[in-house]
Amino acid sequence: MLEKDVVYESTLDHDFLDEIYALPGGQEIKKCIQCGTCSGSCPVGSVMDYAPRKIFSLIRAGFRDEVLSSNTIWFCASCYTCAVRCPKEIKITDVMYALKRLAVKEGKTRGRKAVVLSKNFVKMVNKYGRNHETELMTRYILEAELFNAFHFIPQGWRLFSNGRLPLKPHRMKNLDQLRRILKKVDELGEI
Amino acid sequence: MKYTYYPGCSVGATANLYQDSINVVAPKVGVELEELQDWNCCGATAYMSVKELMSFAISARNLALAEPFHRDVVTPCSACYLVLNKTNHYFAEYPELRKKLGKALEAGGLSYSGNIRVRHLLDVFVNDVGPERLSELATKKLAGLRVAPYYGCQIVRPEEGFDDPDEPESMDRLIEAIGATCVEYPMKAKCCGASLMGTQEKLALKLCRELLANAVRADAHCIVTLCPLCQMNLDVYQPKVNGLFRTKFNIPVIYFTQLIGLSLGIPPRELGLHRLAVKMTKQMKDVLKGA
Amino acid sequence: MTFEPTIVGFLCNWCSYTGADLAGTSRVKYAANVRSIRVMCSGRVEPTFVIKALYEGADGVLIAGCHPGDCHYQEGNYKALRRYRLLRRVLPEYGIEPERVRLEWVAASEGERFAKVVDDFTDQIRRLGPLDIKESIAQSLIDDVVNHEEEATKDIGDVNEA
Amino acid sequence: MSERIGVYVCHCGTNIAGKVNIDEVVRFAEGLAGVELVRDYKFMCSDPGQAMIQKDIEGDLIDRVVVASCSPLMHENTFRKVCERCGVNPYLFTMANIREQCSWVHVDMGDSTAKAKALIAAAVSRTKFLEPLPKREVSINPRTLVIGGGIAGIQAALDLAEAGKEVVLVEREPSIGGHMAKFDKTFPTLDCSACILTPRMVQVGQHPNIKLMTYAELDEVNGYVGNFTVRVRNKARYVDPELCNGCGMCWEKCPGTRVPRKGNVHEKLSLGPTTSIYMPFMQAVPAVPVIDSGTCLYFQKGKCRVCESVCERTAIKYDMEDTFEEFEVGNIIIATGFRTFDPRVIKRYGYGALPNVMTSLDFEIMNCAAGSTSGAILMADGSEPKSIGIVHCVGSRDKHYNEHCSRVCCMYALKYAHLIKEKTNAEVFDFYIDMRCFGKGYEEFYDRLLGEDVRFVRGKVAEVSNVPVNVVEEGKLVISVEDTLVGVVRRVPVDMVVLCTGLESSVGLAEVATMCNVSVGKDGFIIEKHPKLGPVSTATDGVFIAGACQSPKDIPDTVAQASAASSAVLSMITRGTIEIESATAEINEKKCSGCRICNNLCPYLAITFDREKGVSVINEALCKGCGTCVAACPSNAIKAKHFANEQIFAEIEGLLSV
Repeated sequence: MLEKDVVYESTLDHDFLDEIYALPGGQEIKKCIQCGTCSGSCPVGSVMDYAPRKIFSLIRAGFRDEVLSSNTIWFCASCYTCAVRCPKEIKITDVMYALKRLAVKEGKTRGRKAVVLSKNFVKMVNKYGRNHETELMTRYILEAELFNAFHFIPQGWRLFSNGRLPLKPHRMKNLDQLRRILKKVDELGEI
Repeated sequence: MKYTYYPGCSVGATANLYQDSINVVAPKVGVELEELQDWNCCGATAYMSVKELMSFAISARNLALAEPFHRDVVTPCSACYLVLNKTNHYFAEYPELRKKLGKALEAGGLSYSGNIRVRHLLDVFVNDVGPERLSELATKKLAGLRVAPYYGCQIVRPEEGFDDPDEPESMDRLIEAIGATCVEYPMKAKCCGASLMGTQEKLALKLCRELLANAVRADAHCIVTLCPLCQMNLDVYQPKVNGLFRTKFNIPVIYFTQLIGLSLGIPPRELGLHRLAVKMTKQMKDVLKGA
Repeated sequence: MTFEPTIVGFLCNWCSYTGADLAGTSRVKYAANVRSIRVMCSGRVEPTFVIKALYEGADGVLIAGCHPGDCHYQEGNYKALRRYRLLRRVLPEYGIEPERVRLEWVAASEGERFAKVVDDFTDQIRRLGPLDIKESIAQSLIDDVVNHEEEATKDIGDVNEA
Repeated sequence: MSERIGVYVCHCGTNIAGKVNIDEVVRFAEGLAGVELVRDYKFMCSDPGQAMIQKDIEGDLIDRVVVASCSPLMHENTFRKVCERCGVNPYLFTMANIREQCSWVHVDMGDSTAKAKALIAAAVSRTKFLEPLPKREVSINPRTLVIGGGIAGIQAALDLAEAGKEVVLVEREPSIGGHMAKFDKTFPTLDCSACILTPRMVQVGQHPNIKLMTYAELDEVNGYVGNFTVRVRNKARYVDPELCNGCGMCWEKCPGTRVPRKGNVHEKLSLGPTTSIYMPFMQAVPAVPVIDSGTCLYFQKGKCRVCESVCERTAIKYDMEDTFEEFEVGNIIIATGFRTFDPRVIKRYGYGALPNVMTSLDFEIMNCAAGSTSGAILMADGSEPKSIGIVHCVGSRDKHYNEHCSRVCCMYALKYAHLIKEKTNAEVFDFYIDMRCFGKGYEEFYDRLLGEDVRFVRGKVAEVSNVPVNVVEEGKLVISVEDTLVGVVRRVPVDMVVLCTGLESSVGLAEVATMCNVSVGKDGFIIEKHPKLGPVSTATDGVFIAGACQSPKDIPDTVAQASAASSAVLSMITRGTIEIESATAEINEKKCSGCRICNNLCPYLAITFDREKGVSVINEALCKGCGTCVAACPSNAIKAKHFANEQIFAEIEGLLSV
């Protein structure tokens, strides 16, 4: 891995930086001065494979696999603390989103529970137009935490017993319109 | 003061106690909320992680639906607020995105020209109703109640919002206006872990522990918040924090609208306070009674 | 092929021309459609210059001066603003889209902004398409604005509007 | 028309030739009406380039000149001089800017070439209509105004005064000395700031050629190079400097409080007396106190007058009012210095909210031997700190505040680290992004500090908080930062935090700049004439700049620039006269209807009404040629020389002929 051998240029992806740069919100990424404000401000930075600053230096150097397979992008809780503090106004959270999508696209998401949650969330929205929290949780647990399912029972019960876990989803009416919009986006292609 | 109301998915479920309180409190302070007909989910953070343009498109549908009414869109949920607002900002900022969104909406027979302002319910309470008016309306001042004002992250970030991203204070003013005391709470804009509670539970629990610990250390009777996810994490998962870290937190986490409701003399049940996972403590009830 | 408009720019010597030079020294790239004329002050730009340019074949005219309060000649830019507003009001009466004329404030330090203004304006004119006006129209337009000049020198409201 | 125009197309190496097809442009220009000959050359501004033009004029081949090269702001003067040298009126020359506004900004060679053609056609077309204009010369008043009495203003004033020229030095504070007077030591030599500054301040105060005006502000500037009239407002100091002998009795007895006496050590920081009547610091020049009317008991409550009763020289004058003085000066040097960034807006650093978080300026004052702590480094409660964190880049290199690097902070941070090590036993943590030690002896100073056991951490501080997460952090300030070299997030508990605040342009600089007709950049600092070749002059002749009003600077650079500015002024004074633009406006009496619209439009009051003739008249000496009146004249009676209607029309036609 990284530290153990000399890294040969031929193993790096030199277009990776430009690829990220081309994404919406990625424009400022080349301006990073590696000050570490992002990592120092990140509430979950300590458990990330690489804190945000290092992600940027890895992108810059062309460590494509390391970045896309890192847990960093899935641990980002979208709290935007780094983004509002970044002295270069890099939209770090947006970059993290972009990396998530790239990782999904390239199938580098094995074992990433956040992906399961996100994908199921999208399913919910596409199905009902709205999120149905009860079904979302159930689906997520079945897919990602089957062996831990018992673990979720107390919280589920606390919600249910207080009337906070409705069994029926709220559906929107004009689902057809929403789907037409989504279909159009599909044709247009992602940005 | 009339607004287009965008409730978001959570207040129909895990945050229904928030909606309960909004239903009774908003009319009393002169805030008229007309629900946006047939709104759809804003996409939250999860949609954005998988599909970007689609995420903006579903979010934009709501804005397009709201535009004919020429009123500010108001939402009680921080995530909805952030996402709708971000869509609005990016719609203005990136012409390419604007073009594509226009085409997508057109496919649904809709159009959006970018003229809708998206606001959080707190913003409306602070800047349209105002602390002075609330103070007049509050028949039952909450003197003696010590409150940890917790804003969470998304309400004050990332776009230039109505409050400081590191040290917000707008809700503090409301709390003080109805007679309660804000304790020093430096964690007020730190992250609760949000959806990581589902996927990286230990990590999220650790963040929640810090939030709870600081409120308790500051001798607060309750934490007041304005975000459905923050409330759920701190409230529903509080016993779990206790289990994992061998702590004994027992601090109610309520919505700011519930707190205001109490000061208006509305019975706790109507405010949805009975739905809390961590019930109002005796100490808190005593203070309220004494107030 | 897309329509490539020709645009005449009137730049004040102190702020906007210097700003445009700065775009050059900083090698900021922008559309080649704007061809500039240097005047000492945006206040020198007579409506007749603008009409002349439109008549001679320009599809749009950009006037750029110092930001309000920064005019090298104290308040020439305010005068430019008055004339600009007058012009914008008169143009539609002759079937010319007022969007073909734009007044912008560009400071000597705003090279990037100059480039952005040019790109943006070029885009706008591209969308409006080519302009073709007859001499008779140009002449009566000139007469019209000259008659309004006195009005244009009257007091002015919010200068930040432009 | 019989004009014979020579067109010269410059390659500017590859700067133009790389993006503009020169051959094509030359062929095009040859076909333009009125063009006698077209030549191209690698560098038109070089001697051989100029000689080409000269030869063509002297050979009587041409009588008007167009040079297509860089911006006129760069070389218009160069080529005008060439014309003048060989007998062609310099106003019969036009420059086509095919570099800054063409080859440098467009990507496609075809586009650039087409635009270059249009610009040249416009220049040629305009040149046909140009008229020779007489030379205008004005004399230079040998007196100079220096604005700002910090080290830059002091240096410039002394240079000029020593050369025998009169100087008016205006300083808005009660004393000269500026920021340097607040420092104890200067980097990297650690020599005592007061020791090197005080003698110069005294020299300024006593110099017969310097009129020193402290507690005074620039109010108005009129005129032009060589002949400015400036008005200065003397703020009422309520002490008559003629009578006061600086004995100090007044502030010893004064019961008023300007700086709180009850606060903690950091709140009470001050260099001079904390009373309402005070001197900013004890070595003040002039050694005359000022009454702070905002806290003076007499001014606030109508009772007290203690200072008046103890002053043996009867120097206290409560009824003093602001007065105005006017001067004629030939040149102006702006030396207004800087202010330090106010870190209160970065709430996460806690300044103003958390005790023991201080700014660099607070820290300098605390370090100053003459200050309220006698130079001791203390915590707010008066005890000695056991650990101090120094935070770099506060308000610098940050798009939210100032994008620029403030240049001096790294070095003064190192100076602090050294002083702390010298004066206390505290552990020092220094949090930096990049250590910028560019000056003479600076890197060596860093090297020295590396050996002094300072703990350097590379990373911008994310936040300073007082929320502990473990026992060690209890009661401490905790600095959260990523140690970027190690790649871990660290929480460093310290007793005190010093924020190295960046440098911003001084308060009111924008107003001074407007008065003096110079521009400020988006960073808030004055824009120099040329970033490399004109660092002390500005776009306005006769207005020069020195020190941090141009950009953040350390003391050696400031002094160097001040001397450069004064030498530029001396060169003007020695020359005695200067040529000014001849492009003014002129009224045709026959056409003038006497409507007087133009009279009120002129910003320089150069237009008056001649009642006898019933027409408006322009005073050419006052006219600056903006052309506003020309544009406004309903009867077309005013002509802007060199920017006349027919000239601009011709330019428009040329521009659109391609």
